[in-house]
Amino acid sequence: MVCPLMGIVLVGNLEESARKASRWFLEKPPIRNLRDWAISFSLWPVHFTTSCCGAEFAAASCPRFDAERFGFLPFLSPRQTNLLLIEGTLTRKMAEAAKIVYQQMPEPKFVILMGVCALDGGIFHNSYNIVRPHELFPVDVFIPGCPPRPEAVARSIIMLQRKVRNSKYIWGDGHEPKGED
Amino acid sequence: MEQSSLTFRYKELERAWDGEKVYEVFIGPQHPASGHMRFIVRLDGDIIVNVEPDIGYVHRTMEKLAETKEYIKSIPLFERATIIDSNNITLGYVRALEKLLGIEVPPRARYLRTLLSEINRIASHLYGLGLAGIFINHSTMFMWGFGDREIWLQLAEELTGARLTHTYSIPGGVRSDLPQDFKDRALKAIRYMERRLKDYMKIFFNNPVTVARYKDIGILKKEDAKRLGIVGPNLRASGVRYDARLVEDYGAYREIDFEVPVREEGDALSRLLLRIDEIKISMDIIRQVLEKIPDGPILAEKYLRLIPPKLRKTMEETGRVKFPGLFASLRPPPGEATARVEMGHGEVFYHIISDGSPKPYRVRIVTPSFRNLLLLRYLPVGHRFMDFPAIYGSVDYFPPEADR
Amino acid sequence: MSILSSVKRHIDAISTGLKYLFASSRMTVRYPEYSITLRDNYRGMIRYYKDKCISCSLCARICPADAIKMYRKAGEKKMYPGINYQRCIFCGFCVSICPADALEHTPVHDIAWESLEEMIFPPEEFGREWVSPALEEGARRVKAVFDEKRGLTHVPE
Amino acid sequence: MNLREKIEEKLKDIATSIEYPRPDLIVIAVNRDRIMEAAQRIVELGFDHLASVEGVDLPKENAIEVIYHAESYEEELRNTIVELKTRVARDDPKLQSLINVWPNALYLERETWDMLGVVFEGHPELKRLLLPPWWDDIPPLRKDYKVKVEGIIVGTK
Repeated sequence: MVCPLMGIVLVGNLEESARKASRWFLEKPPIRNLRDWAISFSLWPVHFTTSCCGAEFAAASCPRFDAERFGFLPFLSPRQTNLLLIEGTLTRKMAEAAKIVYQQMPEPKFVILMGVCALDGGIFHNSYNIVRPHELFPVDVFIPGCPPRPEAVARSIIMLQRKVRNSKYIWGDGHEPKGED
Repeated sequence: MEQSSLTFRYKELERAWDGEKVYEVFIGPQHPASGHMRFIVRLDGDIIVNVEPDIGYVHRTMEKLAETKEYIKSIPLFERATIIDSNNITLGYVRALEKLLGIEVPPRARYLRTLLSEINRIASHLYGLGLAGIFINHSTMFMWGFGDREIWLQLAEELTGARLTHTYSIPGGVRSDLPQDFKDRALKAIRYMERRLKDYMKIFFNNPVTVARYKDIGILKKEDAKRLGIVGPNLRASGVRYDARLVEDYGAYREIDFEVPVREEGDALSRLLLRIDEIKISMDIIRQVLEKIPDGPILAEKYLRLIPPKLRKTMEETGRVKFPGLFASLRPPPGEATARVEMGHGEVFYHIISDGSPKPYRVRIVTPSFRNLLLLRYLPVGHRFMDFPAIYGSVDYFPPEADR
Repeated sequence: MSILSSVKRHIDAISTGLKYLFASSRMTVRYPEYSITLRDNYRGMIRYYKDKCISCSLCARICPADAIKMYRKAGEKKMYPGINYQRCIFCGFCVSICPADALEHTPVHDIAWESLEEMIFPPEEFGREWVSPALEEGARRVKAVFDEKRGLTHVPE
Repeated sequence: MNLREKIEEKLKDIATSIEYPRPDLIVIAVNRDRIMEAAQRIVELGFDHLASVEGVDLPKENAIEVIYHAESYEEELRNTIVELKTRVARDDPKLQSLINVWPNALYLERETWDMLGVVFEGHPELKRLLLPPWWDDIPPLRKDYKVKVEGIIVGTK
């Protein structure tokens, strides 16, 4: 019997082969479903407050709305997180930091844009100092509102969980920030 | 005061440091505190010799955008500077605009503005106290502060229709009347909060762990507070009895008895305790407002006349104000006006210059956090590094407000 | 602080914590299963009634975020408003200024989208009825109640 | 002697004009080389800190007006704001820094430099404050820095 792994593993260098093998392993249906289920309940956003929507983001993870029920726990270091939540306006100066934070996050990683300032600028749409985050990152969910209600934040988490569980994201693809400024 | 004491010996505030022994720690802009701000802290061993706040991460160019928008559109614009305290920050702009337009506000509207301002102040203080708790890793205080804040947000939502961005005060009045059961609900909330504040004292403010972290840290002397032009609770905790509510005639504060709390110590703990005192005073003001609020219109007669009778009828039924079409292009006469309003964080200052067109020629806004920024540079010098979060927490700095 | 008073305060703090451990006052709304009913005056998603609209364009003129635009079909004179939820800040100025009551807030504000294109509503789609996705999925409605002992609680309607 | 008389007596020899546009506002205009002297005299009257420093661009008159708003914590003075203003040339905007007179001008003047390009001589740290450090355009609060303004009408087919 020929191991199905043979064709994948026994080409290229060792590092490459190991990565291929792990991907093959993780994409196999029962494991893949388990993996997606586990990821969907451990969406850890990085504590990266870009603007005033942070007040509602905080309210979402506080007693009344308690987003931790979804396995959604704000975490301090980008190295241990997999979700970047842009909370409101992203200014040009902050965009530099956002890109660095995003690059530091391990895969798989997701982006939620919260508030209209992050979508199309909102009331600041003609300001000279803001950027549109969807031009920098691949975005999964957009939340309208200024600021959105904590329920809307919870809704976005549920939507992202469903997206993850339906295996809609592609592993290791399109995770480099786009654009320069 | 003597001239010499006012001279700002800018370099002397910071200890002279030896280039070789000092190292720099960069905090932020992604940091566990409120975020969106960077500090460049220079340390000699564990002692802070210099802090350089690097702000501008949330600079959204409000002053420029205000010049491109009609007057009324700037109300939601400036509101976004401090959404946790939104009625207070817009009230300053609305007051300055009313001075330019020469409008008198009906008494009921003034009382309603006061009511929402005080609800906002409590919510803003609870936000600040919650953050002050998490800065020293006291997550109970954080959860309590943010949890109890929801009560006041719920009250504000019932009054205005939005959780944070109320856009409530408009030139000549307010946008909606008191809901039927509001008084009853507000009084319940106040009674709950009064009991709850005692538990706050036990679990946080009298807790020896907290006291050890906050007491005698970051002392701001009365003279220095005056010299640096500090505003708000940070100023009053240093013994200066100054509050824009006493200064500017806005809202119903002239008709209400209230004390402005003052503390003498000027350290971080007294700055926090002063906010507790202010919450108590604010609840007292809300009680008085609900007691004394007069009947009558909530929009100035001048604008009420412009609304068609059919709409005026629906206005009375729903309690929500319809705008006259004139609001889309308000034209104040040429001139200038200033206004000061006391926010939760301190005094906000507006200066509007009008040239007679529907858009302002220049709007200047100086927010309390921007003025208190000097504290973050002045207070931590000489302290240990881990006192820095405590000092930052006690100042109640809100970056979007400072950067505008 | 003397040692005695310090010990007393430690005990105070711990006993307060224990008190809330046993007599907890939970205020959490378990969102997708329960949904808070917002009041009628809540400024949520905006609904447009085309039959009432008089094409005065005041809503577009007062919109602070330039979210409402007047859509004019080629060859037609009348214009109708459409909204861009990528920008709407829910200030409600358009609803307040509308002289014909053609715009109305709905108490729905827990919507999120997966793409930006879905968020622009020309006049034809601006009139759609909004339903909270949680209620669609069968959430139970709760309302906020103030309680002197427990602060904010939520009871089913 | 009330405040207005005091101010007039103190400043009549250096002020080009003293106006009272509102009950709570005193506007004093001076020439740009007398600004330090005028500020010192205002401080002697008790207005010991600044509420704001702002610049107003006046392209028609080829000038930038720099306005200082001084206020006081004293009970008898706190109801009034003293506005001290002066004009500097638009192409060479230089002004003496008042940081030694009003210490909290530190960030306020720095912001005015950032936003309008007014150089305050003697200010210890004129560097970018709110704008990104790599900003190389003209200062944004000048009137010739234009931001996009959108119309309200969208044409469709």
